[in-house]
Amino acid sequence: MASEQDIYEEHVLDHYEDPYHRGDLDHATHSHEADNPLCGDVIQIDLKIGADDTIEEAWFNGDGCVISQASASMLIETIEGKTLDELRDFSADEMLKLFGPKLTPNRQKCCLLSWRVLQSAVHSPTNDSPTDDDDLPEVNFGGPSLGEES
Amino acid sequence: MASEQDIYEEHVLDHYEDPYHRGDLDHATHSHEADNPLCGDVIQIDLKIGADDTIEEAWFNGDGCVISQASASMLIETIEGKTLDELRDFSADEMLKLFGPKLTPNRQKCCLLSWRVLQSAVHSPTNDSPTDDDDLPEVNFGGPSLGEES
Amino acid sequence: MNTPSPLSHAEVEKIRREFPILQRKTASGAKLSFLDNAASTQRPTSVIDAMSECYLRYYANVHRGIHTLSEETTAAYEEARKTLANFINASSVQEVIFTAGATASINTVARTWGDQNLSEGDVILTTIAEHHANIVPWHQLAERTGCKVIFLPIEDDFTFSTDLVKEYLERFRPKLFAFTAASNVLGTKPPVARWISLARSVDAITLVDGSQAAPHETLDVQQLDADFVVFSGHKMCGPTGIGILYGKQQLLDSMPPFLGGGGMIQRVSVEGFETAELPDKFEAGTPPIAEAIGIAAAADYLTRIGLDRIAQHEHTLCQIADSGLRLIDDVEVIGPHPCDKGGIVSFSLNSVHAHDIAHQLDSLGIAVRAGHHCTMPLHRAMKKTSTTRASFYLYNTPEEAEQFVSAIEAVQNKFAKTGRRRRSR
Amino acid sequence: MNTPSPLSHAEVEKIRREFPILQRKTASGAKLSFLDNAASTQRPTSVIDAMSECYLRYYANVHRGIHTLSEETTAAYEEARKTLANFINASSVQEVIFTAGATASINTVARTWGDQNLSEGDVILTTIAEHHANIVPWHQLAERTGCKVIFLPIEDDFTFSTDLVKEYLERFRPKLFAFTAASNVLGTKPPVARWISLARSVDAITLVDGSQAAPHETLDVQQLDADFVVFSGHKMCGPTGIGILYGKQQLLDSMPPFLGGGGMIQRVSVEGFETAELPDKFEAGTPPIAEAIGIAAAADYLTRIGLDRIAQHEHTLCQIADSGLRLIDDVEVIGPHPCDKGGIVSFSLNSVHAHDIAHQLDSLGIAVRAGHHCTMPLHRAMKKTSTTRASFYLYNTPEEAEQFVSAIEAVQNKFAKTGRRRRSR
Ligand SMILES: Cc1ncc(COP(=O)(O)O)c(C=O)c1O
Ligand SMILES: Cc1ncc(COP(=O)(O)O)c(C=O)c1O
Repeated sequence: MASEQDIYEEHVLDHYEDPYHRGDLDHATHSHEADNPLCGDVIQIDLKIGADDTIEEAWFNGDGCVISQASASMLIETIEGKTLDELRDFSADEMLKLFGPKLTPNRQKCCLLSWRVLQSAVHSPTNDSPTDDDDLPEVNFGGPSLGEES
Repeated sequence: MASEQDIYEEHVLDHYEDPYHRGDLDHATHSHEADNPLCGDVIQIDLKIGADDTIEEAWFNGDGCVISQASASMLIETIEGKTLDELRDFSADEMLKLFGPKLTPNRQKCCLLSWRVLQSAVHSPTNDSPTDDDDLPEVNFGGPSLGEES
Repeated sequence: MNTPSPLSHAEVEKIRREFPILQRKTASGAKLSFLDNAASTQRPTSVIDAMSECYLRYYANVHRGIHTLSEETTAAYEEARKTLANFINASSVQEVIFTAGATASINTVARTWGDQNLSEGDVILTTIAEHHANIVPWHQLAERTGCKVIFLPIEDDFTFSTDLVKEYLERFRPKLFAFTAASNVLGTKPPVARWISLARSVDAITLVDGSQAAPHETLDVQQLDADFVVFSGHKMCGPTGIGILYGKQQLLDSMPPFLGGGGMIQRVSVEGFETAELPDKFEAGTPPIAEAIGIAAAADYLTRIGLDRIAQHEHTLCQIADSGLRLIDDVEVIGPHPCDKGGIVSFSLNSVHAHDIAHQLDSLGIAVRAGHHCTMPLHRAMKKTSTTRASFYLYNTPEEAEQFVSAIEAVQNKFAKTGRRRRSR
Repeated sequence: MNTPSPLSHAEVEKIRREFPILQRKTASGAKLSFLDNAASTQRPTSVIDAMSECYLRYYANVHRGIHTLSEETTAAYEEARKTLANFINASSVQEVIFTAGATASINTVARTWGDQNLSEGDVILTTIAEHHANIVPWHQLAERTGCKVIFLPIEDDFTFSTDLVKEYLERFRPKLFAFTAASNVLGTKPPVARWISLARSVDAITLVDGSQAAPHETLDVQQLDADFVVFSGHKMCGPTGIGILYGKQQLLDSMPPFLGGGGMIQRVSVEGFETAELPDKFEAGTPPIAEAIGIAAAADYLTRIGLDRIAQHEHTLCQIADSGLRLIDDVEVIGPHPCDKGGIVSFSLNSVHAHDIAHQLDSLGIAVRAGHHCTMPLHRAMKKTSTTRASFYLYNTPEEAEQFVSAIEAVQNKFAKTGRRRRSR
């Protein structure tokens, strides 16, 4: 039932140690931060969304386990250049596929944190955001629920 | 664990069909009625307690299973002529012994109903009672508790 | 609907072999005939083994344990939830809450939805035939909130009048209509879907006590459109210590949590707490893990045989017992004719107390219940202090039903007055 | 007190054979080392068999069933209560209530004694190191009644100051002092009897969360003079789905009932109900029958080996693990030195997140817990979001404790920064 694969494969550790666009984005148009209180993982995502509804630039900041941080790096790297429509179609399953190694339900929660933050970020304009863009398409939001450990 | 003896032995059925002093006692000095709501067994006991603290006469009335009614008959037959001191020493175990066949805890409750009513009756003077007698000795009161069926 | 194929003699024999306890003898040495299934059923080895397996092979506490055993147990526990969701056709696994039993489930609703929504003068409608589990929590709620509990009476033929249900719903405008899908004494089965739709038309929330229904028929919660449904594991070939609370997601979401503790929170601080999402919200503390796996094995077992076939089998046995009893002088059958009820036959003898009947039947190997069966208001309404109940299940046989009827005649003889005289010892 | 004789190597090997699950391997193929006992323990075959026996040989519903199986089950169920009463030296079996678990036990007290006795401005004193099960029910009670929950802080050395307890008791005059007999994270064990007597001197009622103590040491309720004690079966080699609520008879008698339903009543009518006597009053519905028999088998098992010897064994393993960890750079042990704690070692690594530690240990066969262990307020007070916890029990070995320490070094190496560069796929 549990995975017998090493989830900490080279590619994952690479992203953990040398993340893509880790840091703040000046003049982000959209931004969101959330945590998973049950693990203590935190992710913040800053976006610059262009007039044509394209992600021009994306950065993240965060703290937490290898899975949460490496997956955030992979996500950020992937979404740049994508349109909001493309993002809407990016499901939890695709996020898990992007990450790579098969995760048990508990660790999927770690992996999906950045994906959830992203869903909220595109709906969270900053002060630097042009104000006309917020009739965005509903982004689907699902995946496993967060349970507490004993 | 359960008894393999026939609890409805001849002696029990005799008391059931031909009870001792079943009926009301005119001019009872003491009287009490109680039921076991969980079975529907009811027993009333009337006593005439003499000036020397002796049970001069005892009668019962009731409704219920063979065990509750036969055991009441046996109890009433036994206590006549006894003093209150002797009654106080008459324990639940002795009541069960008086009854005879070994009972499971559930049926013990049926058997002990009249015994409990008796404990209360000696503390329940009627209008016909001389009023000076109620610093009676505490009568011990115990036995299994009454549970409900499922 | 197609008539289900009946359980054959060979099938019943095969089923009986899956319940080793049925081979035993009672204290008197007689062969066991277990007719006390409405109180609690027996369970097949597949259910017992599923729980032992869990303990022997992969047990650890569930929920976010990051190690093999915990992940396997969590998967099995959540799989069990899925099995139960399918068993009652819930639209989402989040609507299936594991509790300690049907009683715990009803109390959960009373203390959450009830405390939140009822107040002085509000009405809860229920029936006079309910089990105490579906009465006492509402009495307690009435004590806390000042609401009132109204009891629908039973007709002389031991059925309910749906016209009267309608009248009561319109007259009392209850906030809640809580009723049993099958009486544990009479066997009476009201038209659940119809009652729910009547309740809906006066905006009453419905709670269906499925304790005596879930073991014997498909309770399709979506088809019934029930708001809450409760039942217990131990009455459906499952273990003790577990029950189900089904609730519509929207309702469950709107309710405050009940028990507080680990698992049901999202965040706790010295100031307060935030509640977790469904279903965790209503599952505080270490849940009944092995028991959830056990009730799922039971649901699988019943489904494999087919609930409709089980019901038909019980119905056959019930008819034998019921019609046999009605032929005996002095027997009063308490309940509708078998075509209107499940596998339950309650009765009383004018001349013999229920406890004596049960005791004497036991000496013949037959296990039945005697008493008020946790339905005192019903018994009082029927002017009875107690009744005797035989209740059938998939592993009972026509021979057992026949033997039961003859045994009642033997009991009558045993206690017949014969002009005995008391002799002092 | 005499020093108990330690568990010999041969004895531990014999014990291990009684727990078949210990022979298995984890997902990675490694041999299992189960160090997650504070979350839930494993159980010996004697406990699993006691429950299977019940289902296979004599099961029926308890309470006033007048037939062989019901009488046998009732006797076994009440015998189990007697075993548990002896286990904690209760003065009467009526003081031992079977519940669904420690969490259910605490909630029972909160919703009965709590609702009855607390009101606006009253204080409940507890500690910052409590499990959510001993916090959330009091937060909920505060919401209902307006009372306040005050948290006793922990000292820098992860112990409690009894002087501060005294000061808090005198300053806040709490109606209730609810505290754990052993922290499930720190392993810290306060002087329970002393705290109870201090509480008594300001007329505070005491509730002792014995979840982490009952499995490892004798909780003599009379000697401690505790008002309430709670614990769970699954943490002491017993089954899931059961716990104990001990209460002093006089207190339990004075409290209103909690859950309503069958078994807890003396009489029910359409107007209301009368409550049954103890212990039935607090056991509504069909109780966890097989589970009660299981927890009694567990208590028997632990008593046979000797709780004091078990505690000593754990202590030995804890010392190995604790002192080993303290030698590793970058490891921070969260908890007092082993002489002041039970068999629990929690820690954190500055450079590796608890989930990654647990995950990597699992691949080496070692099961530990990672997270906040249902103690968020404690973690916040310690400025940690999560920790990793190894917890030992009678079947663990010194070799496992040593292997655990080396494994932590391996984990550090695994996640050490090595100047990796991300390559796009
Ligand atoms: C100290 C403490 N109290 C209470 C509990 C709750 O026990 P349960 O989950 O069995 O109800 C636990 C276990 O998680 C615990 O460690
Ligand atoms: C109709 C009905 N409702 C509720 C219950 C209570 O179920 P439990 O005792 O399993 O909580 C029962 C069983 O006794 C029942 O027959």
